[in-house]
This record gives sequence, structure tokens and C-alpha cells, in this order.
Amino acid sequence: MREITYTEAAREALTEQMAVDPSIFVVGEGIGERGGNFNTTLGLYEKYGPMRLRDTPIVERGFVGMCAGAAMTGTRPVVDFMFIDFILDSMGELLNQISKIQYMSSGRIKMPIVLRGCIGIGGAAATHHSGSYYPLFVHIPGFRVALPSTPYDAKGLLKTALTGDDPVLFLEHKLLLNRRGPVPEEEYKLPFGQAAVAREGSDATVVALAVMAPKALAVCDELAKEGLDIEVIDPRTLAPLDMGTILESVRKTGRLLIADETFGPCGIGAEISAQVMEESFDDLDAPIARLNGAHTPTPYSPSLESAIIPDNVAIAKAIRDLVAE
Amino acid sequence: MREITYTEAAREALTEQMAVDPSIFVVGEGIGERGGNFNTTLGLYEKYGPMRLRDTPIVERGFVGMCAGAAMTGTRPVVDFMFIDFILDSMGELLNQISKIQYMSSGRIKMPIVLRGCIGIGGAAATHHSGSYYPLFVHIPGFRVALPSTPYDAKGLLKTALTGDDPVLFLEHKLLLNRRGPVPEEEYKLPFGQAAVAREGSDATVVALAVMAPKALAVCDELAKEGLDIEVIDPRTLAPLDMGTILESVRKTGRLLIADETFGPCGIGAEISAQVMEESFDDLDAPIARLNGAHTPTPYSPSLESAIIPDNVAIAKAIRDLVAE
Amino acid sequence: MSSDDITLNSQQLLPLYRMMALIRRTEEQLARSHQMGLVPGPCHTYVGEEAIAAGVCAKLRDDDVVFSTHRGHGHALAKGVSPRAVAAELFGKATGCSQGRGGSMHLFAPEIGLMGTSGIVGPSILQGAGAGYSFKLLGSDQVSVAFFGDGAVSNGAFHEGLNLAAIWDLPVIFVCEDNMYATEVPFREATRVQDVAERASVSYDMAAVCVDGNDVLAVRQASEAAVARARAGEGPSLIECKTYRTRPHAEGMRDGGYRTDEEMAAWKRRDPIASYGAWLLENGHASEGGLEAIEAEVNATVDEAIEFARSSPFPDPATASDFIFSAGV
Amino acid sequence: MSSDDITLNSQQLLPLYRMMALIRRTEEQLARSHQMGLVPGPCHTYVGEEAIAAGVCAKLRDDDVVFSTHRGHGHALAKGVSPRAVAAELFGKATGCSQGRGGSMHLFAPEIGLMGTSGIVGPSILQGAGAGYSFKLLGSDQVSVAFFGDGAVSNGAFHEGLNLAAIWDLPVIFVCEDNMYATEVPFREATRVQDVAERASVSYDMAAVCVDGNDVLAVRQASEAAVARARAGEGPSLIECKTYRTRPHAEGMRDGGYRTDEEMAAWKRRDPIASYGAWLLENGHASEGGLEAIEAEVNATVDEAIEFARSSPFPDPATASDFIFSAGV
Ligand SMILES: Cc1ncc(C[n+]2csc(CCOP(=O)(O)OP(=O)(O)O)c2C)c(N)n1
Ligand SMILES: Cc1ncc(C[n+]2csc(CCOP(=O)(O)OP(=O)(O)O)c2C)c(N)n1
Ligand SMILES: [Mg+2]
Ligand SMILES: [Mg+2]
Repeated sequence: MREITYTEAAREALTEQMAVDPSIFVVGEGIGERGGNFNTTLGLYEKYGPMRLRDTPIVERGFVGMCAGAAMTGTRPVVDFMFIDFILDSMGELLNQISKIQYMSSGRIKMPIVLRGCIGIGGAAATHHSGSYYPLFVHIPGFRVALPSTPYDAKGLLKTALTGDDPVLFLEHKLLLNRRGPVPEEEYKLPFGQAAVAREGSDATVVALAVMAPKALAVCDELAKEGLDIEVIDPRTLAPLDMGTILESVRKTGRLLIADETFGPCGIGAEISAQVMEESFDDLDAPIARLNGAHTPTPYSPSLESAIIPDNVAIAKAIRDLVAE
Repeated sequence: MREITYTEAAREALTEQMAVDPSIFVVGEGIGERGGNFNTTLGLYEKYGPMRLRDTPIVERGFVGMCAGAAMTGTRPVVDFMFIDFILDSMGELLNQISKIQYMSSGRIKMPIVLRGCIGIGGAAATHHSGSYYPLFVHIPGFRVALPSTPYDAKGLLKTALTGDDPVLFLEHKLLLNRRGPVPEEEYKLPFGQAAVAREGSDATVVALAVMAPKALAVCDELAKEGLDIEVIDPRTLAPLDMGTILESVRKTGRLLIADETFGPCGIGAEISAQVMEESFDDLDAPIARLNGAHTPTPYSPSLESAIIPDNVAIAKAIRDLVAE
Repeated sequence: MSSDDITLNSQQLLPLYRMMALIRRTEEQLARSHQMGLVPGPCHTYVGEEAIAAGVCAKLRDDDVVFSTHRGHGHALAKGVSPRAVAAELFGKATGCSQGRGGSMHLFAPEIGLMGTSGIVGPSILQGAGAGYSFKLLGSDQVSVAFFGDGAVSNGAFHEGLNLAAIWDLPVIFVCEDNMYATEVPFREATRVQDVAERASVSYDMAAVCVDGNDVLAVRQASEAAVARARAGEGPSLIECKTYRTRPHAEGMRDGGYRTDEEMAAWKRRDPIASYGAWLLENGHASEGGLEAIEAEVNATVDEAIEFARSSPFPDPATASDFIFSAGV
Repeated sequence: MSSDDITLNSQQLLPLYRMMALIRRTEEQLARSHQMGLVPGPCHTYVGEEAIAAGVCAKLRDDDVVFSTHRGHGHALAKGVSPRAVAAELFGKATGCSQGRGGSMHLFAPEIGLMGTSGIVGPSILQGAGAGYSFKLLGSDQVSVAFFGDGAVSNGAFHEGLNLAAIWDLPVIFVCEDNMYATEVPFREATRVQDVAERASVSYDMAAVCVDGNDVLAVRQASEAAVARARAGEGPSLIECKTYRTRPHAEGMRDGGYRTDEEMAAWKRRDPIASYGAWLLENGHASEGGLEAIEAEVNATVDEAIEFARSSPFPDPATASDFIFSAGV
């Protein structure tokens, strides 16, 4: 199968859907002629023109609120935040309007809006350009949250986002954007709420999110040489969250680590841990472990930045500790 | 000891501190002459005048961002949001600025700002006036989060907030505002990160937040008649969170329920559950249970509203189930 | 009362009167119901401001859309939502226009273009602009209307929303209902520049007029021009309506202190319904009997609606979490 | 170059030249360092806009405060942060003004009133207003300055911040650096009204002027008036500075497409340092040798600063989570 990058895969999903659905339009800063800070829309302006690739002033609240009104009236906006950090000025529109209007209108109004942005720590981007924020959108009812880690998943999940009628956060880790992977030329979609078992194993289960998925896979390949047989699960969407696949794996392995770059407190790991506790307490042979980035704003200096994110050594240690429990 | 209401207790803390610290000022809509929608500042305008009780236009982002600048330059702003739902338009100022500036400036700038508002479901306030949102501020580093459930705690914690140098969310559940309780006339403060064991017991531990604390206490008094001896813990602050007291209790009882009106996913219950799992797995005689409000926007009609919040019957059932496990 | 619009005949004039009377009667009955404990949540009435909703919506089609505020009963009624559906919603009943999920501040009837009222100040402006974007992209001649109070004018949503609509020439009508107060904070303290239309034109280069919001014909005329502009693809407009609410901010709230008795009395003398009625009579567009008949019909309709609301069932608690997501995914 | 300010003598004139030269040299060396991989993160230079920071900050005291943007090196230097501390910060070193926590977009030196540069567009405007509130409440005569780009003008923070400062008469100076582009989006597409000073005066009733941002004396003079107004308790001002950045938005970014070569060349001919230098010579305020001596001193200072940055240690990884909270609680 041909290999393309993560960004190319997501862009393919977008351009293919824009070709078949004239109600899709994209807003963002520099997503027009320039093609997006991360090349998310490269070449699309030439095809679809300024009404559908709409460069905006720096008004995140304004264009998100505007896109809510557009989604309510027959079009499908895609908001391209560039860095997801810029989403924060629009939280009122997101949490009080976009997530609630389907409910408040008893399903008579749809809210087909895709909110995409680049997440994660890396490249000394410092604290205003390194956020992730997905646990917030899992906590609040009304959002779908997609967090693909491969080009294949990026394309398939974005297609689903662009054809569904719900608000979707589509989050792309900055260190994944240029990774290549196999993506079929044929049309496909990936359903939300279906985790990928990225690696089968029987000694322990690692649930790994976003950039932690390739990291965990690399670590587990190393650990296999030590005789450790680890299962790696990438949930791919956090809302809905495929607990079935995770529980099934834990029933098999009895041990669970959740590896997530962003903050631990009230995070995804906490939620998965609590649910496994509730559903599968007796299957556990060891306490569930969480591995998270430090609970701190992101520092700039490489010496500090690398100190706050779990690296391969930390992942390997967490897995060894878990298996040793 | 004299008994006063929750609102009176918090107001006492504020007026006493304003008397000794001329750098404290309050901003909000209707907190001047009117004394606040919830009487949070009743009578203070007459004492301290318009520079210190500052009625604002409806610009939540504007006045929060402004107060950040004020806190950085020698004053102590108190932002009175009325309903905490209105905080959302200021999330950028909160999450990208207020929570980060002490860190980014290596501690050379302080951020003594208190953000207060009314939370919770009740009185058919519907979905734009029923939010709680505290898990978001526990997830993000840089905030103190106080959630008092009694007049005594309200006064003591607000004093601490008003004398510390960190950003504090001070959240008052709407159904607690008029509850009365003993409050000493003498000066006192309550440290952050110190839970209250509101009721001692040995059969199970219930961690109960905000309005769930008095509810749980009432339920446990009833259950005592059935011979169930339940410990009730109110963490009082969620950041920092006094895990020591919770763990100690769980070591004694072996059983834990976290009762929280707001959403479950990535909530406080998930975090407590995960931490107990990590620290005290072997002490558990049953899986940790969570009792939360439904994961849904808040409906208006009383018949729907009451269906989404855990009532005393639900609390009693959750405790009985836990003990029966 | 002033109107240059000589083309109006009684077929157009009397429905304006009826709509204002219908809003007034509905509000008064809702206020009474609130006092009786039949409205479980908050209730912000539109009494004194009826001319704006009636005048603006008179020129709209069913497929034009309206985004409204916490004070939205009048907008809902003027857009065509029945008094039954509004009253039942405030009573928290399954027969309400939001099936009991919304209450006073969350009225929805998208099938006739009422895209929602909002308990949060500001979003109506942005969503209104967004509907305009949809219509422009889809090549439709539909028009979008955003209502908001003077309280929203200082908010960032006003600035961002007006600017976006202006630079992209969106078919949107921004209707500012300046009733001089945001709760009890006077507009003159919220800003040094109270002339909203001038701001819209100077800061955003938008077609903007200021009208007497208690003069239904003046509002209607401004709306007519704005709708025509929007349908013709000539971009957005702002209509600033100077008005006054003659009841408290919300039912059950104290109303003292911030407004003088004289101010209130002066505005009551300028009641939009009474003054329009007088103008209709003076100009021979209606007889006393004719107006009384309208009022009688309206009163009966509203009273029946209240009874309908009272006797309707509450929603089934089992449905409390329905409709969060579309069925599709 | 134009100045009515006849009171200026060379003691005041030459430091302006030096400051602009210092900013220019620092930026050029940082850009070079970025190309060499010595600046690990982003780097937005101020080349072409030096007259604004130099002119505005010339009139500030150490205890006046400045809130700045992603393009903040010039503001930091003009407020008195040493080139060493700025360069070391960009190199990610423990000796940087933010001890390596911040980088290009997060420069802090509160001890001399640099209250922070921000990677987010908008907050500087609000925080600037807030410092004004502090000074007014505390009865101090300190002044607060908020820098921001044309990109912030359409943002709600501009509207909310200016309005608050105006209604409360806060001692704040809003400095809009209009370099015609926000990244590659032209200001003329972001708004229909590019006259920022007129907006400030019409919409917020604020004292506002528009000056040539490449004319350091014009900027200085506007700043002088604004500072005097603020210190005297007469409220806020806005200074709109028309300027141009002659390097890409950020180092390493492509710069084609959105700007023409002619436009760039025209603005390069209006270089603020060269034109001020020429004016100084023409008017006998300096000799060629004098200016060269300044440049030589500046170059040596900056080169030493870069060397300092390069040889400084990285921060200790063990400190990565320090300072999130004050020690106090
Ligand atoms: C963002 C936000 N902040 C505060 C409130 C509380 N609130 C409800 S109505 C209101 C006043 C609104 O005034 P205005 O916009 O003039 O409308 P009016 O009530 O006068 O019709 C306020 C402050 C809110 N609903 N939303
Ligand atoms: C809220 C927000 N949205 C987007 C960005 C990304 N961004 C960084 S700089 C910039 C352009 C800023 O333009 P302007 O304010 O004119 O300043 P200039 O770079 O021209 O000095 C943008 C869009 C940001 N930093 N903050
Ligand atoms: Mg008003
Ligand atoms: Mg610019």
C-alpha cells in the first residue's frame, strides 16, 4: 500500500469530502492561499476558492461562534485552529452553545462542526503553543473527540467527522504530522468508538494516546527482546471511548498502564482507571498505573521541556514496574 | 456559637479582609450598589465605594484579563461571576495567562486573584445557569480550587484565598447559599488541602463534594439506623486535594464511594479513584464506586432536572450496594 | 408615531397591532403564572419592547432565521411560535417548544426559523453572522437576524461578530434593543459612546440606523430596508432600537434603586401598543371596536394557551439524556 | 523625519538612536543564531519596527509597566532588559530573563516593568488595562503600556479592553503596531476600517493619534503626551503606529506571496534607523563618527551578549516544575 504522511492523509480526507459536499467550508488564520501553518489545507484554496477556504482575522471566539450558527443552518464548518491553544478564547461558544444546542432543541437542530488543531509538546514551542486540552472535552457532554495516531486513522476518522452531524474535536499531535504510514487509495471511514489493538500481547496492557502510541510500540518491541509480551491499545477516539476493547485486554493481561502526554489529574488515564476498577476489579493483578507528563505549564528550554514529557525510558520503566508488581 | 448563612459567612470573610487590605477590589455585574445577584457583596459598596466594588459591563473576558494585569501589579482582584457559567468566555485569560504567569516569570510575578461564582443544578435554572466546571481547573496546573460546603468552611477558605498569592477558584453551590451553620466570631483561616471528616464511620467511606456533603450526611444518619456506620469526607479543596485523609479512611473502611453532582468522565471521582487504586489497591475490599449527575446538559423542566442529579435515594442505594459488594 | 410608508394598508397594519398585543398578553400571563409558582425557573418579560420584535419579524419569511437572547419570548412569538408552545415551555411541559428542556431562556422552533434564545449574552450575534455565512455559501436569499441588548454592545462578541459580517458582506440584520440597562447597570456606565448605530458605521463600515424602538412602524421600515439589502446580497445592517422595559429585569426581582419613577412613567406614556393604537384610530386605519375585537381574540388565545400549558404533562424523566448527539454517528 | 519638539537635545536624541541600533543588532544576531540552530524555538523579530519601542519606552520610568506580544524582543530591550538576558532566553538558557522557561514569546523582567510578552494575541491589551486599574486604586502615578499588532484590533480583547480603560479613566497607553499584516493576512482584509485611532476615539471616546511608526521622534512625542495624560489622571490614550516588518513573520518562515517586492523595497527605504541617522546628521545633532561609535559599541555589546547566551548553562531539569504556585499558601 502507498505510504503518505499524517498531514497528507488528513488533507486527503478533507479535499475528498469537500469535493462531494459543497456545504463544507474551512475557516482559520492562513488556511487560504497559504495552505495552513501546518499545510492542513495546502492546495485547497486553488480548488475551492475563498468562500470555502476562508482566511479570518484573529478572532477565535468570533469565528467559532459564527461557525456554530453556520452549522445550525445547513453548512458544515471546519475550524482550523492551527495550534489548539487558540481554542480557549472560544470556550464559551463551545461549552455553552455548540455542545448543547442539539440537546436543547431536542434534536431538531444539528451541529455538524469539526474543530481541528495541533496539540502536544515538542520543538520548544513553549507554553502558549503546547497544549492538548482533550480531557476538558471528554468531561463536558456533547463532543466527539478524535485523537488519531497514524495516517490511516487520521484519514478515516476525519472522514467520519466530516460526514456525521455532531461537533468533533479532531486533534493532531505536532510530532505525528510528518510521520508516514500506509493509507489505501480506496474510500474508507473509521467509526468513532473503536479502539485499535496496535500490538497484541499477554503480559500487560498499555493504553497509549496520540504520540504515546508510536512511542509505546517502539518500547514494546524492545521489551519483547526481554521476553515481555505487551498489548498496546490506541483508543483513537476518547469520546466515545471504546472501553470494551480495553476491558477485554485487561481481562487477558490483568495489568494496565495508561500512557498520556498531557496532564494526569482528571485526565483520560483517571477515567479509564476508574472504569476498569468499576467493571473489572477482580481481573486486576496489579494496581492500574498512569504515566503522564508533569503537571506543569510547558517550559521552553529543551532541557526543561524534555524533563516534563514521558520518554521511551520512562515508558519502559513504567511497564517493567507494572509487570513486576 | 452563632449561626449564620453560607453567603453571610463568605461575605464576612470578604468585608473583613477588605477592611485590612486596601488592595482588594471586587469586579462583577451588579456587585456594586445592588450587592450582587446572590448578595455576595451586600452592604460593601457603602463601605468601600465604587473603585473597590466595581460594577462592570458584560465583558467576562475583558474583566478577567484586566484583573490578571491588576493582580500582577500589586492589587488583589476578586472576580464575582454571579453564575460560574459566565466564566467560559474568559478561559483563555485563565488557562493561558492567569495559571501560567507565576511559572513563566519564575515566581517573580504573583497572581493573587480570587474567582468566585455560583455553581450547581437546582431551581430550574437550565443549562446556561447550572454549570460547575471544577474538574477543568483541577486538570490544568496553576489553580487552587475551593469548594466549601458549610458556612464555616466558606469563611475560612475565602480568608485563605484572599491572603494567598495564587489564583483561587472559589465555588459556591446554589443550594448551599442559604444554609445556616456555626461560624465563630473570632478570626480564623482554613488551610487549603485539608479535608474535613464530616462524619466518622468504619463500614465505608463516602467522599462527598459541595451539596453532596450535606446530602450524604443526612443519608448516613438514616443508614445508621440500619446499622451502617459510614464515614463522610468533604475534601473542601480539590486543588490541592487532601488524598492523605481519604487514603487513611479507605485503609480503615476498605470501601469508597465518591459522590459528586457534576459530570463523571474525567471528573474528581475518576481522579480520586485512580489515586486510591495507585496508593491503596490492597486495602480495597470492593471496587471504588462513583455517583455522578447524568452526563448531559442540564434540562429545565423539574421532571427532567431531578432525573439527572443524584438524590438521597440514589446516594443511599450506592452506599448499600458498596457495602454489599 | 411616524411613518413615511404610504403603501401600508390595514391588512399590514393590523397584524402588527395584534402581534404586539399577543406578546403583551402572553408576557402578562406568564408573569402572573410565575407569581403563582407555575413557571419553575426564571422569566424575563418583553413588556414595553413589543414593537421591536413585531416590527422586525413582520418582514421575515418562515425560512429566515432569528437568534435571540434571554429576553426572547417576544422574538419567538413574532417569529410565529404559538403562545401555547411558549407558555408550555415556561411551565416546563413536554408540549413546550423545547419539549421542556429549555424554559424561558432556551426557546427553539427551528422549523419556522427560531434558532434559539440564549441564556448567555453575546452568542446570538455570532450565530446570526454564521447563518448569514451559510446562506451566502449555499446561494440562498434567506436572511439572518440577531437580537441583542445594550448589554451585549461592550462584549467582544459584538465587535467580532459585526466585523466578520461586514468584511464578508453577510446577509445579517443586527438588532440592538437598547432599553438603557443591563439588569441594573446603566448603558451610560458601560460605555462612553451610547450611539450604537454610529459605532457600527464608523468601526465596521456597516449600514446602520437608530430608530425609536417604541414605534412599530419605524422599526418595520428599518427592517424592510435591511431585509431588502440582505436579500440583494448587499451585506449586513444594524438597527438600533431605543426602548425601555417596564417590568423588572426578571420576574420576582426587586426593581428599585436604579430607575426613577419619573423615568418609568415617561416611558409608560410612550407605550408602543397604546401609541400605535391611537395612531391607527387617528388615521382611520381601525375603529375602537376593531381594536377591541383584536384584543378579545388575543386574550382568548393567550388564556387558552396558559390553560394548555397548565394541563400539559411534564416530560418523561427517562428522556432526560436524549438528543445529546445526532443519531447519525 | 519630523519633530516639533524643540526641547530635545543630543542627550535625549542619541539614546534613541542607540536603542534602535541595539534592537536591530540584537534581532539580526538572533536571526542568525536561529539559522544556526542555537535558538531552539520560534523567533519573531522586530526588524523595521524599532522606532516604536524606542520612542514609546523613552518616556517611561522603571516602575512603569509594559505588556507585550509575540514580537516582543524590541519592547523588552527598550524597557531596559539587557541583550544578554534576552539572547540567553532565546537560547533556552538558565541566565535568560525567564530563566529558560519562556523563550522568544515569554519574556519577563518585572523588576524593571517588563510584565511579560505573550504568545497569545490579545491579552496584553487587557492586562495593560488591569495594571492601570491597580495604579489608580493604589493612588500611584505609574503608567501602563500595552503593545499589540494590527492583528489584535479585530479581536474582542481590543474592544473590551479599550472600553474598560476608557470608562474608568485608567492610566494606560495602548500602542497599536500596524505593520499591515497578521502573519500573511493583510489588515485590509481583516477589517473594513483600518484607521485604528479613529475607532478608538469614535467608539470609546479615547484620546488617540496616528503616527508614522518609522519616525522615532513622532512616536516619542505621542508617547510623551500620552504618558503625561496618564500620570495626570486624565485617562487612557491610543497611539497607532504605521510600520512594516522587513523580515518574515517568524524566522525560518517562507515570506513570499502576500507581499510584493516593491512594497518591501519602499518600506526599506523608510528604514527607521537610517532615516533617523540622516536627520541627526542633517540637523547637526551628531557626526558620522559619533553614530559609528554608537554602532560599534552596540555591536560589541550584542556580540558579547550572544557569546554570553551561547556559553550559559541550560536550566536544571529538576527545576522544571518549580514556581507554579507562590510559596505562600
Ligand atoms: C455572558 C453573560 N454574563 C452575564 C449574564 C447575566 N445576565 C443575564 S441578562 C443580563 C443583562 C443583559 O442586559 P441587556 O443585554 O441589556 O439585555 P436586557 O436584559 O436589558 O434585555 C446579565 C448581565 C449572562 N446571561 N451572560
Ligand atoms: C489568539 C491567537 N490566535 C492565533 C495566534 C497565532 N498568531 C501568532 S502571531 C499572529 C499574527 C499576529 O499579527 P499582528 O497582531 O498583526 O502582529 P505582528 O506579527 O504583525 O507583529 C498569529 C495569527 C496567536 N498567537 N494567538
Ligand atoms: Mg438592556
Ligand atoms: Mg501585524
